[in-house]
Amino acid sequence: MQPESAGVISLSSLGQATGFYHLVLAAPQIAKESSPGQFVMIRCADEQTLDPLLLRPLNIFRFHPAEGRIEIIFRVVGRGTAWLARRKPGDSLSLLGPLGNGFSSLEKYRRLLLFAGGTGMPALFSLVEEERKVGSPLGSPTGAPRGGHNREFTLFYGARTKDELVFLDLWQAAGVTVYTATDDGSAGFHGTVTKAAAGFLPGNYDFYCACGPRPMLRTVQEMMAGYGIPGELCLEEAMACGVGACLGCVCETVHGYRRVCTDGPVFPAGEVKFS
Amino acid sequence: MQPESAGVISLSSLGQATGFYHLVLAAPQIAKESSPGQFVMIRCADEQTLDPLLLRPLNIFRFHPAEGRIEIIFRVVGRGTAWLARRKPGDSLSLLGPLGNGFSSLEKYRRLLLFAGGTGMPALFSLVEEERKVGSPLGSPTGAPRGGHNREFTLFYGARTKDELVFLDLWQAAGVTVYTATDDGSAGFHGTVTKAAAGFLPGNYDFYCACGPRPMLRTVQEMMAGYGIPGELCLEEAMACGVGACLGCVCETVHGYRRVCTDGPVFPAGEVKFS
Amino acid sequence: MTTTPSLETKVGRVTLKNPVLVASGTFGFACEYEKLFPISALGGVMVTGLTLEPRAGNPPPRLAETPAGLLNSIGLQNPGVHRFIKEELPRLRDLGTEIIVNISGFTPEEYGRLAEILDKEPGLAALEVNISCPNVKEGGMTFGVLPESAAAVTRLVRQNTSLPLWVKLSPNVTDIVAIAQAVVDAGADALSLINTLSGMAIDPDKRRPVLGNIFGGLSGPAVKPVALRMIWQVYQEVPVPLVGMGGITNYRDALEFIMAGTTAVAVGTGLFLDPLSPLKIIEGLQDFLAKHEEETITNLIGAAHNSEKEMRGEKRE
Amino acid sequence: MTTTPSLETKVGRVTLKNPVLVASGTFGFACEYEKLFPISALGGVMVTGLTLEPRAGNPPPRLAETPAGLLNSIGLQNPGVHRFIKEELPRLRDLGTEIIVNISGFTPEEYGRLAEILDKEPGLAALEVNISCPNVKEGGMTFGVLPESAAAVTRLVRQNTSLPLWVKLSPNVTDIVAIAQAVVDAGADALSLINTLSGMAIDPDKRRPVLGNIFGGLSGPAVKPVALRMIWQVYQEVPVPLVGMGGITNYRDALEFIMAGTTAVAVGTGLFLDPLSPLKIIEGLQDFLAKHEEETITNLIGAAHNSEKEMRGEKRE
Ligand SMILES: Cc1cc2nc3c(=O)[nH]c(=O)nc-3n(C[C@H](O)[C@H](O)[C@H](O)COP(=O)(O)OP(=O)(O)OC[C@H]3O[C@@H](n4cnc5c(N)ncnc54)[C@H](O)[C@@H]3O)c2cc1C
Ligand SMILES: Cc1cc2nc3c(=O)[nH]c(=O)nc-3n(C[C@H](O)[C@H](O)[C@H](O)COP(=O)(O)OP(=O)(O)OC[C@H]3O[C@@H](n4cnc5c(N)ncnc54)[C@H](O)[C@@H]3O)c2cc1C
Ligand SMILES: Cc1cc2nc3c(=O)[nH]c(=O)nc-3n(C[C@H](O)[C@H](O)[C@H](O)COP(=O)(O)O)c2cc1C
Ligand SMILES: Cc1cc2nc3c(=O)[nH]c(=O)nc-3n(C[C@H](O)[C@H](O)[C@H](O)COP(=O)(O)O)c2cc1C
Ligand code: FES
Ligand code: FES
Repeated sequence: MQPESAGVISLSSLGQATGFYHLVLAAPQIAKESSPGQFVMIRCADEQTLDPLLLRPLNIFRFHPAEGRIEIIFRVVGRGTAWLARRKPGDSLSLLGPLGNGFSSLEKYRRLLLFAGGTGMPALFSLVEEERKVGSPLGSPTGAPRGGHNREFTLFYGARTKDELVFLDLWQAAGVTVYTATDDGSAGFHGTVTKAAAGFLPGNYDFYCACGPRPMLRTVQEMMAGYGIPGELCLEEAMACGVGACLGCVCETVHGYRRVCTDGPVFPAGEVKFS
Repeated sequence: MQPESAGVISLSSLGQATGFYHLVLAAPQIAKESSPGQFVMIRCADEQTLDPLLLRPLNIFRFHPAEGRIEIIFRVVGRGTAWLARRKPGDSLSLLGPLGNGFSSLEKYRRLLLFAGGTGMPALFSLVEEERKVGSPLGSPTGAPRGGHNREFTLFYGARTKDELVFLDLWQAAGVTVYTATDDGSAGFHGTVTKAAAGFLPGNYDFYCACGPRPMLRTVQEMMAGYGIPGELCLEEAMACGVGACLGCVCETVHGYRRVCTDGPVFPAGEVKFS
Repeated sequence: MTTTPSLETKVGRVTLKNPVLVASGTFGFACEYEKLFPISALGGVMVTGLTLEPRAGNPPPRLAETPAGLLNSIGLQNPGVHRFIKEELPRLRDLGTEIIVNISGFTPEEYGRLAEILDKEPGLAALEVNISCPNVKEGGMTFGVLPESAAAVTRLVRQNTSLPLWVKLSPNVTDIVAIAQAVVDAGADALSLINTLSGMAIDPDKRRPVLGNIFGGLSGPAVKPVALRMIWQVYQEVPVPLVGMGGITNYRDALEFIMAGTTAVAVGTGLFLDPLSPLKIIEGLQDFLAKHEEETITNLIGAAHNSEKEMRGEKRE
Repeated sequence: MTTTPSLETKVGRVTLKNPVLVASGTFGFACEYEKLFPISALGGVMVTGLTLEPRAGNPPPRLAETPAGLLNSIGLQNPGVHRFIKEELPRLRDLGTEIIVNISGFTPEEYGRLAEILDKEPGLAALEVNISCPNVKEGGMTFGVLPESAAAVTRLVRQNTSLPLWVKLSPNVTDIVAIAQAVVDAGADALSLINTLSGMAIDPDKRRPVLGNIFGGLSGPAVKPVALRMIWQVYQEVPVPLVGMGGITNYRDALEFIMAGTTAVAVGTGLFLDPLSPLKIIEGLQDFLAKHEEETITNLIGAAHNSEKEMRGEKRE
């Protein structure tokens, strides 16, 4: 974890209507240290302006230690992300990372269920890609899974509309069985990911990982608890320091308030309390 | 006077070391209404940021009603001007203008003395160019003066160093006799414009106009008062509204506090009190 | 919903066509902005602070930009109430919007006298009593920082006019609710808040204060959280209409104030970022109401307090 | 000038290698930032506010970004003084910088007890007494807003320790000088100012306050003008060293505070923009001194007051 000045390698819109962007950065140190489920904080403002003040936390979608690159998917929701969407290749950004406590090792599990909602997708992809990387020299999941393990992943991926279901090809290339759901029914199941998943459950799953909006996580948590399947949730909370110092980003857990930025963002599902 | 969204036509550095830039804007309404000595206010910050908060006042260097363009020369001194220097052709800027009370008519005078210091030059050039435009269809001062009048201008132009003496060719093209002075002696007289001018005075001058830093204006005012030559001073003061409403930009005059933005920025030299 | 939502709002006896005013001291006597947009589109104009006698104001520099804020030390430069009545008021009456006259005095009697003089003038919607002036009798602390002096000023003004009284509170106090309660008890019909926070800036190169007057009043987006907190507190304890200001630059800011409890809002420093911002705010409020199928802006006044009541289990039936 | 300028400064009995500290509550117990830079480069560390018993803090959300500012409602989450001493203090002692322990209580006795406990611990440079806590006995108003309660707390702490006492003042008061004077009379060796301004934010879409606790403390660049004004006023009236904080993000901000009268400064919210900012500030101060041929930073303390004296004709001989 350190501050790193990162160069923008590419920035592309994933469809005007979606507000989603795909950002590729040269950040060798961060790329080297990253693990799935970690995030970076990016200063999304001109150097000399004091507004917006805080760095923006964004999950690491992919990290490539050999190439010294990381990739991010973000959606424009406010002025920070709008500023970020205006960057150009060659611009440099102030980053802090990698931050947080990512997903724990999947070693013990064979059949995994993933729940992704909107911009919660990137964190889960990093998990799968890292898994599939093992044994692959380049690490890009092209073609069938080449990982040393024969873990099976099933993804339930929800978004508001078809166009917001991004990088489905990468998921497929990683050998993940993907079920989609959209709020407007424009692709896959018409409804929430949890409703979409309900038909397939309990299935034969050992573990699950979920990342997405709070209401989704809460429903997933409830549902999976009902089936007795353990899992992990990747949370979001407004952040200031990102390193565990300010105690601003806490969420409620069975152990009391815990810091999303350092104790999380990934927590054992059973520990998180949604109030 | 109105808000106008202006397109950047070109922005060029006038020498890295100087921090001076030349900005050409498409601003048809402002170009149409401008008169010499007026200024615009430009929002020098991303649309969604609130810092820096205020618009930046900048003098109009040249205005071209027929082409719908205005030109500005500015120096990077802080974050607003630094932001402005990063604009690209095609960007659009929020302007308010033209503002202020420019130079009064020169009709009565034949031999004029001009004193420009640093970024005070643009305001004076607009005055000369407007004068020279009369009778010229395009209004660009190419070659000898083509104005209907045979007014004579002598300019004393001071800067910190040679490279900051910008657009001397335009002045010469406008048929102005130019004497330069630099603080470091790298061009022209080694010292201030006022000291440079002292050798030529009182001369046969009817009137003078001066624009530049406060200490320069004060010395010019004193010196010219000594010779009994009347003139006008173009002032700067921190501004908020730019339209005369907030009373924030006042300077001291023999008539009490007057607003630089609307009562000025050009004042009869005899009225200004430097404390 | 088929009818267009209504922006009309009532600050006590004063009906405003919409809740967006412009704040005293930032809009002059309206003539400057007349060239930029139709003033009649505004809910009202709070004119620059007037005193009994003309005042030259403070020495320049009078402005300092701060992070997302502005310090000013204008010092109440104004032509005095008499010239105002002669030279400005006739024009103001014809603007087609409500005119609220902001008054300041250096003794309670001056406030009273100003009220008496303005009471005779037709066409005023209300007096806004600026109690952030230094109390020269009591050694310079402003009237607005002690409940007793704030009430004394209000009482004297009340005795001298039947015009609606909006007392404008200073935020530079330990207990805003105590002051608010005191001036309401003394006859205020409504409260304006907040005036500027006392602040300063230093120029490290010159090694001296930026402002000629050393101290100035901080306004603009920087102070918005403080304004909202004070409005929230006063709304909970003091049952009069509130007019909110302090850092409003867009319709979402205006909504924050209204939901915190104000019946109307005023844009001050926001004008300097964008002189058309009051019009854009009016438009933004209109669109927000339409989008959320609210019939009237008055439904939103204090709306953010409901969630608190709900959290405390005091759900409204 | 050939020698490098000195940044050493003395807050009363406490010698700091340079005047740049980190503010309480923003730096945890230093372990988080240890990975990012050598803590020993700092003038000192003000550790997160401690209470007698462990505290869970306020419900989330605890943060809201505001224009150039930050609202927080952490609510003093901390492990309590005993666990601090056992688990954190040994490591802190070895950081190679001055450790200032920030303490908070809900009764004057709690403050006294904290002082008594910490007095026995070696390796502390000073206690910073945070009097911005709600006074539970007196109905929730914070100790820091009334001279009497502020003095009472200070006196009890003074009686229980011989450590240097820095009392940290709340800016949410009418008369900061009165509070400053009261705590100095009660035994404070130095004053820290300012703590956060009370504020709030509302989410207009959700129609409710952003913070779980409704109110929060405003920090960051937005509050800098208020901090400077209070420091200026206290410096003029109360003859003790001041430690300044409130919106410092770069060396020029630090210079503003020092020239307004502080002997040292602390960076809080500025860390969140750039965790290395304290180091950059130290460097910037060093360069400024060199450029202006000042031998020591202490020459600049209160320097901006000289211009005022000059303006008043009180030129120093
Ligand atoms: C650990 C973590 C990982 C994240 N990963 C991603 C990611 O991979 N891709 C992505 O698009 N987004 C991600 N987010 C959310 C992202 O941080 C916010 O969308 C961003 O900070 C908004 O900044 P803004 O200036 O554009 O919006 P603002 O103008 O600040 O706010 C716009 C809206 O977003 C909300 N918001 C602001 N900050 C946050 C925040 N920190 N978390 C959640 N909501 C916020 C506000 O309440 C407001 O409604 C992540 C957040 C966290 C905490
Ligand atoms: C009527 C008028 C016409 C002007 N015309 C020109 C011009 O043609 N070309 C040009 O380069 N500059 C001109 N200026 C000065 C220009 O406005 C400032 O340089 C600019 O506002 C600085 O903004 P900034 O954000 O870059 O600097 P800031 O970060 O705001 O400040 C940097 C430094 O500039 C000083 N400063 C800030 N605002 C002003 C101001 N309004 N006036 C004077 N000093 C200021 C500050 O005190 C500080 O020392 C003019 C100013 C006025 C009032
Ligand atoms: C330049 C300026 C002048 C002001 N003059 C007055 C005044 O004369 N009377 C008054 O009551 N308030 C005055 N104010 C305070 C504003 O009316 C308003 O209360 C304050 O600025 C907060 O709102 P804002 O952040 O939208 O500007 C002035 C503010 C500014 C910026
Ligand atoms: C997240 C956060 C937590 C804080 N916790 C404390 C605290 O425990 N004790 C205290 O005295 N001040 C606390 N403060 C106040 C800071 O120490 C500092 O006084 C204030 O933030 C102003 O400085 P700044 O603008 O540099 O942050 C806290 C501030 C923040 C932002
Ligand atoms: S953001 Fe500061 S502790 Fe998590
Ligand atoms: S800048 Fe407002 S009156 Fe001149």
